[in-house]
Amino acid sequence: AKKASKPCSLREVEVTVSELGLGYYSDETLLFRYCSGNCNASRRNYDLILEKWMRKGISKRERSPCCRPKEYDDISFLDNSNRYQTLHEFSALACGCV
Amino acid sequence: AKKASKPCSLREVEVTVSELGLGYYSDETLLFRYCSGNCNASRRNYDLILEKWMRKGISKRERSPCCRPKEYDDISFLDNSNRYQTLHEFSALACGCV
Amino acid sequence: VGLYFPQNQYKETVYVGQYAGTPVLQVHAMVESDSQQPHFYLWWNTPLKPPTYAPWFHLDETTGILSMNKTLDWSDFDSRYKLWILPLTVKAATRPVKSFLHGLPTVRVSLTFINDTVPPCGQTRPELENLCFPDKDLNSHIKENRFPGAIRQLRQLTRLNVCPNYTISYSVESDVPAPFAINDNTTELIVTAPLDREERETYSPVLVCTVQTDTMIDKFFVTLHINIYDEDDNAPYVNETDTEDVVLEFDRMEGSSFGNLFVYDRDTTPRYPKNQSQNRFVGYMMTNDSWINEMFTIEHSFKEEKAIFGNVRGTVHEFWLALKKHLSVTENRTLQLDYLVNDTTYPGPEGTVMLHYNITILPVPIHFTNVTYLFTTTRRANVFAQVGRICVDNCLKFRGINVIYRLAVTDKTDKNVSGDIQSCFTAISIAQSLKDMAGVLYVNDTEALRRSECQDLQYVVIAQEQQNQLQASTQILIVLDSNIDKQDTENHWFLSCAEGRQRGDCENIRGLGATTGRCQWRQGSEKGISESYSTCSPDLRTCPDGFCDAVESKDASICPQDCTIEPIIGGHEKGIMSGIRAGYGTCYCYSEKCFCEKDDIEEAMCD
Amino acid sequence: GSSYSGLAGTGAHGWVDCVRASDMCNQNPQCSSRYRVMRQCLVGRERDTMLANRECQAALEVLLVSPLYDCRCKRGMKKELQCLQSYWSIHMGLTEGREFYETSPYEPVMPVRHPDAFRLASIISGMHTVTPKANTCSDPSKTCNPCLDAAKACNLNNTCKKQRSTYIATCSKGEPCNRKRCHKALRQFLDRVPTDYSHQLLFCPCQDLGCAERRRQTIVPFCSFEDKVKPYCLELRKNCRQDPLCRSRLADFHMNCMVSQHTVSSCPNEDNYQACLASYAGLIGTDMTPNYVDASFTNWTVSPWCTCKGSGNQEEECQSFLKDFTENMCLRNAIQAFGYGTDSLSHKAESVPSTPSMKPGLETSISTSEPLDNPNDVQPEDEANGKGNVPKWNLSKGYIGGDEPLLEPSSGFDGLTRPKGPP
Repeated sequence: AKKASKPCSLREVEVTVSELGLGYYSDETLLFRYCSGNCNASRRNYDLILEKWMRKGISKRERSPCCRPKEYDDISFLDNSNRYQTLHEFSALACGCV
Repeated sequence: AKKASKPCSLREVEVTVSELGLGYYSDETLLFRYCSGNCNASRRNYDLILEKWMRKGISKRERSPCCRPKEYDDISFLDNSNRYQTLHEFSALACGCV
Repeated sequence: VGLYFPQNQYKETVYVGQYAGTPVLQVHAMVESDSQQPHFYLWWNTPLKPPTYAPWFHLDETTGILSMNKTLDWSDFDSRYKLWILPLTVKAATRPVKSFLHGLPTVRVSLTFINDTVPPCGQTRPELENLCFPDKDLNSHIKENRFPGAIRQLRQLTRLNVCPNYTISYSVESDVPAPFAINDNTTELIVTAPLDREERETYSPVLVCTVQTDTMIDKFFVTLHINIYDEDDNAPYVNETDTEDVVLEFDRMEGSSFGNLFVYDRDTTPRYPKNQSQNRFVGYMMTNDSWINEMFTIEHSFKEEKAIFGNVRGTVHEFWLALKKHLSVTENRTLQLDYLVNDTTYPGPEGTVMLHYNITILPVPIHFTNVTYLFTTTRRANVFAQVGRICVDNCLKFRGINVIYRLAVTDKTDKNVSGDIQSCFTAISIAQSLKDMAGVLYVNDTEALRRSECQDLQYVVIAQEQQNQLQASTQILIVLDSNIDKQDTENHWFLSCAEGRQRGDCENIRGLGATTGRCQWRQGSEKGISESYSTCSPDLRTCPDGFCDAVESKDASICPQDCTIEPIIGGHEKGIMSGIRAGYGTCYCYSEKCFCEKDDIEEAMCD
Repeated sequence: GSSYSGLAGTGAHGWVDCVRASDMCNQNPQCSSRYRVMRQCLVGRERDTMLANRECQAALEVLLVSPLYDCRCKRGMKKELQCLQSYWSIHMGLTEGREFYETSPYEPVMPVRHPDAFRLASIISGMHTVTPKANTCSDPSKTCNPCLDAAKACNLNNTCKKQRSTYIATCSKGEPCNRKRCHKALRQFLDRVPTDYSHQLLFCPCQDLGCAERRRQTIVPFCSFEDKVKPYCLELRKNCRQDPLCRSRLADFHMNCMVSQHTVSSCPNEDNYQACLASYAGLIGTDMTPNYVDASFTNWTVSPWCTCKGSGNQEEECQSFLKDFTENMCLRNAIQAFGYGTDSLSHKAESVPSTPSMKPGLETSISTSEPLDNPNDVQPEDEANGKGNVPKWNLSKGYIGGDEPLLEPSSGFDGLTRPKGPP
C-alpha cells in the first residue's frame, strides 16, 4: 500500500541565495522553509463532494485542502556585486491546510 | 497552447442532495457553490522558488497557490426518510487563492 | 352561589325599525331550590360611568328578558357598514344586588345590529325553518342533582310580532328516556327532574317545531346538545386490592418507585386549574415513625377513564411508594405503611379509603462468589486492550449502589519475589465501568506483558461500596497465551486503528486497544448511511458499539468511532452522546477528526 | 379632560402604536399617574376585587380617553414585544380575563377586495411552483410534490435557505432539543422570510402521503410541537395568555380566522384569507404552535398540541377552543385556497344556513364595536364632540372618536357564531 505521506508541516533546507533560482547571485547561505505533507485530516464536506465530482473544469488541486504557508518571511543579503538586496515573502513561517 | 483557465472564482450549480454523493438521500434541490480557476496572479517569491525546486517530496499542488473557499456555507434539509439532516461546510461562500 | 347560567353565550340579531319595547332574547339561570329566585343585571366595565348606549337596553330583573328601550333607526348607522356586533355582559344573583357585581356568575350576550329593515316572514322552507330554529348556540349544560326549571327560550323573540299569523309550537323527542318538556305558554324548554351525570353525561333531545297557518302546516327538527355537569357525589372505592407487598433489594436509589395501588371515583376530576376544587384527593401517611417519614413518600396521579365506568367519564387514581432518600445497602427490616386517601370535596362520610403497603427491605451483601476468576489474553495485545469484566454478585442489578474496584498484588507474591517479577504486575489495570457497577480489566503496560519472565499473573480485586465502605475481594488469574516474536517486543509505538481506510492497511496497523495486537476490519455491505459502516477497529466486540466505555474514554484514539465529539465529515448520523451511530461507506478518523465516505476504488475519478 | 389631539406620527390608517402611546401617556402627568395605578390594580391575585375599587375605576376612566386605549401594534415592527406589553397592560384591565376571544393588539387588516385575487406567488421566474388551479406539478415526469418544490424554491433563495437551515439546525440539535431556541428560530424564519416562501412551505397542497408528511415536518414538530405529555388545552391557553407575544398571536388568529356567518367564505374581513394564514403562521414558534396532526392529504387537520381529556365540567369550552383549529371553516378554506385555488372551497352557503336576517346580495362587512374588550364601557359622548364634525355617535365603529372609516375586523368577542354542532 502506498506509504502514507506525513501530515502537512513546515520543512527547511539550507541553500545559498543563488540556488533559489530567482536570478540573484550571492554565496550567502540561508534557511529556506516550505510547507509539505497531506491534508487528509482537514477535509470538509465540501472536499468530499468535490472528490467525487464528475464535472469537468475542476482541477484535482482544487478538490482537497492544500498544504500552504500561513505566514511568510523576508530576507536581506549582500549579493556578489556587494549590493544589498531584499527578498519579500520568499520563505514560509507557518503552514496549514486550506 | 492549452486554453488559459479563468481566474479563481465562485461557481454554482443546482443539484439534489442525493447527487452530492455523501450518502444522504433527499430529493431536495440546492445550490452547490465551489471555487475554481487559476491563481497565477497571486504567486509570491516563495512560489517562484518552489516551481523550480527539483527536490522530491513536494507535490505539484504545493508549488503554487490554490483556488480554495475562504468561507463555507451549511444547509439543513429533510431527507427521504423524513428526517432532518444538517450538512456543515458543504458549499463555498467566497473564494480566494491561498 | 348555587345559581348558574345553562348557556355559555346568547346571540341575537336586531334590525333597524324594531321599535322600543321589542323583546330581544331571554336569559335563564338555574337555581338551587324552589325558594331561590334569580335576579339578572346588565354589567358595565366602569359601573360608575356606564356607556352612552346603556339606556338602550332593558333587562327584566326577574324574567331575564332583554328588550330594546329605543327604536333602532338609520341615523344610528354609518352608511358604510352593514352590520356590527355589540357584546353585553349579564350577571345573575340569588337576591337583589345594588352594586359590586364582581365575581357573580356571568354570561355573554352578543347582539348583531343589522343596518337593514326586518326581513318579511318568508314562506320558503329554509325561511320557516329559521323562524323555528334561529341561528342560536345549540349547546346547553345542566348541573346534576339540581333543581329542575326552564333552561332555554326556543322562540326568536324579535320575530314574535313580525309573523303574527304563524302559529309556532314545539315538542321534544328523545330516543332515550330524558326529563325534558316544553312549556307551551312560554315556549321554554324545561328540565323536569334532577339529573345524574354518572348515569348519562349528555342528552341530544330533538326539538320538533310545527309551523301552522290557515293554508299550510309544516314540521322542522333540530338536535340540541345538553351536557350534564358533574358534582362530587360519589365516594372513592377500591376495586381489586387495597394492599401491596413491596420488596426493596437492589434498587436503593432516591426517587425510585415501587408498588401501585388504584382507587376509583365515578366523578370527573378536572386537570385544570391545578388547584381545582372539584373531586380533589389528598392523602396522609398514617405513621409518625420519623425514619419511615424520612425515607418514604406516597406519590399520586390520576387519569380520566370512560369504559370502566359504563362509558361515562370517571377518574382512576394511582398511588405508589417512592424513596425520598438513598437507602443504605445495610438496611434490613420489614414494616407496614398505611395511607389514608381522602376525597376532600365529597360531602358524605365515606369519602376516605385506606391503603396498605407491606414493605420488606433486604440487605445487599457486597460479595464475590468464592471462585478464582480466570482471564486469558495474548502477549501481543496492545495497550488499552480490554481483557475482561469483573463484578460483585448481582452488580448488574444495582441501582443507587456505587462500587469501586481496584487491583492489588496477592500477599503470596509480595515477599519472596524479585523486582523484575514485581514489575510484571504493571501489565494489567482496572477501570470503573460507566454503564454498570462492574470493573473492566485492560492492558496497561505492554512491555511488562511481553517480558518472558512475566508468566501467568495473579491479582486480588478489591471492591468497595462507597456509602458504607463495605469491601469484598477475590483472586483473579490472567493467563498470558502465545509467545511473542522479537519484532513485537521492541516497537511500543501504536497508531489509532481508526486511521485504517481499507482492510489491507487496517490489518497491518498495531493499534491502541487491539486485543490481538493488530486492528480488525469490519466490512459494511449496505447502501446509504448505515449502522454497519465499514471501519477499522481495535476490537469489534466493543468498538464500535455506540457506547464510549470506561477504557475507550481514556484516549480519543482508541475508538473515536464511539467517542468522538468533533464534527463528522461526510454522510453520517451522530451517536446520542458521542461517536458515529451510522456512516456512509467507510468511516475513518485522524485522532478525533472522523470522515465517512464511499471509498469507490473502482469508481475512477476523472479530472 | 385634556385631549390628545396631537396624534402625529400615526400609522397609515391612523393607528398610534402602543410604544408611542405609552410614551405620550408618560409625558402627561395625569395619564402617567393613572397608568401606574392601573398597573398596581392588575398585579397580584385579587385582581377582580382590585378592579372594583374606586381608585382603579378612576384610573380606568382616564386611560380610556388616552391614546393608550386605542393603540395598536404591527407584526414585525421594531419593539413589537414592547408594543404588545403596553397594549395588554391596559387591556388586561378591561376584561375579567376570562374572555373566550380577546381583541387583537395588531392593526386590523384591510379586506382584500377580490378574494380570488388570492393568488399563489410564482417564486422564481422559470421555476414553476404549483399552478394555482388544478394543482398539476410543472414536470409531469416527476412525481408531483409541491412541498418539495417549495423546499427547492427556498433553497435557491439565499435568505430563505439561510433562515430555514438555521431553524432546522437549531430544532434538530441536542437530545432533548432546546424548544425555546427552536421556537425563536422558527419565529425569526417567519418574520424575515417573505410569505411567498414561508407560506409555500406551510400550506403546500398535497396529493400523496410523502408530500403530506414533508408538509407536517416543516416546523420540525418533534421539537417545536410534540411533547411527552399533551397539556390540557385550556391550561395551554392560560399559559399562552401569560406571555404577551403568544397572547397577541392567539387573539390575532381568533380575530382573522374566526368563522363568520356573514361572509361568503366564512372568513372575516370579506374573505381575507391572507390575514387568516398570516395569523395562523404567527402562532408558530409560540406555546400555542399549531401543526398538521398527521400526514393525511385528503382530510387534513391542524391543531395545537393539547387535549380536552380531563376537562371535568369544562369539556364544552375546551372542545370549542380546540374546534377553532380542528374544525375552522375559514382556516380550512384559506389553506385550501392557497394551495388548490378558490374554486375548490366548500362555500359557506352549503355548510352553514345563512341567518334569516341576511338579504341575498347584501354586501356584508363586519365591523364590531371593539376595541373595547368589554365594550359596555365606551368613551363618554362629550369627548367625541370635541373632535370636529365626527358623527354624533359612530356606532358602526363602536367607539367614539376617530374619523377615518376603518373596516375593523370582527371583535374578539363571542358575538360571532361558531360552526354549528353536528346535525
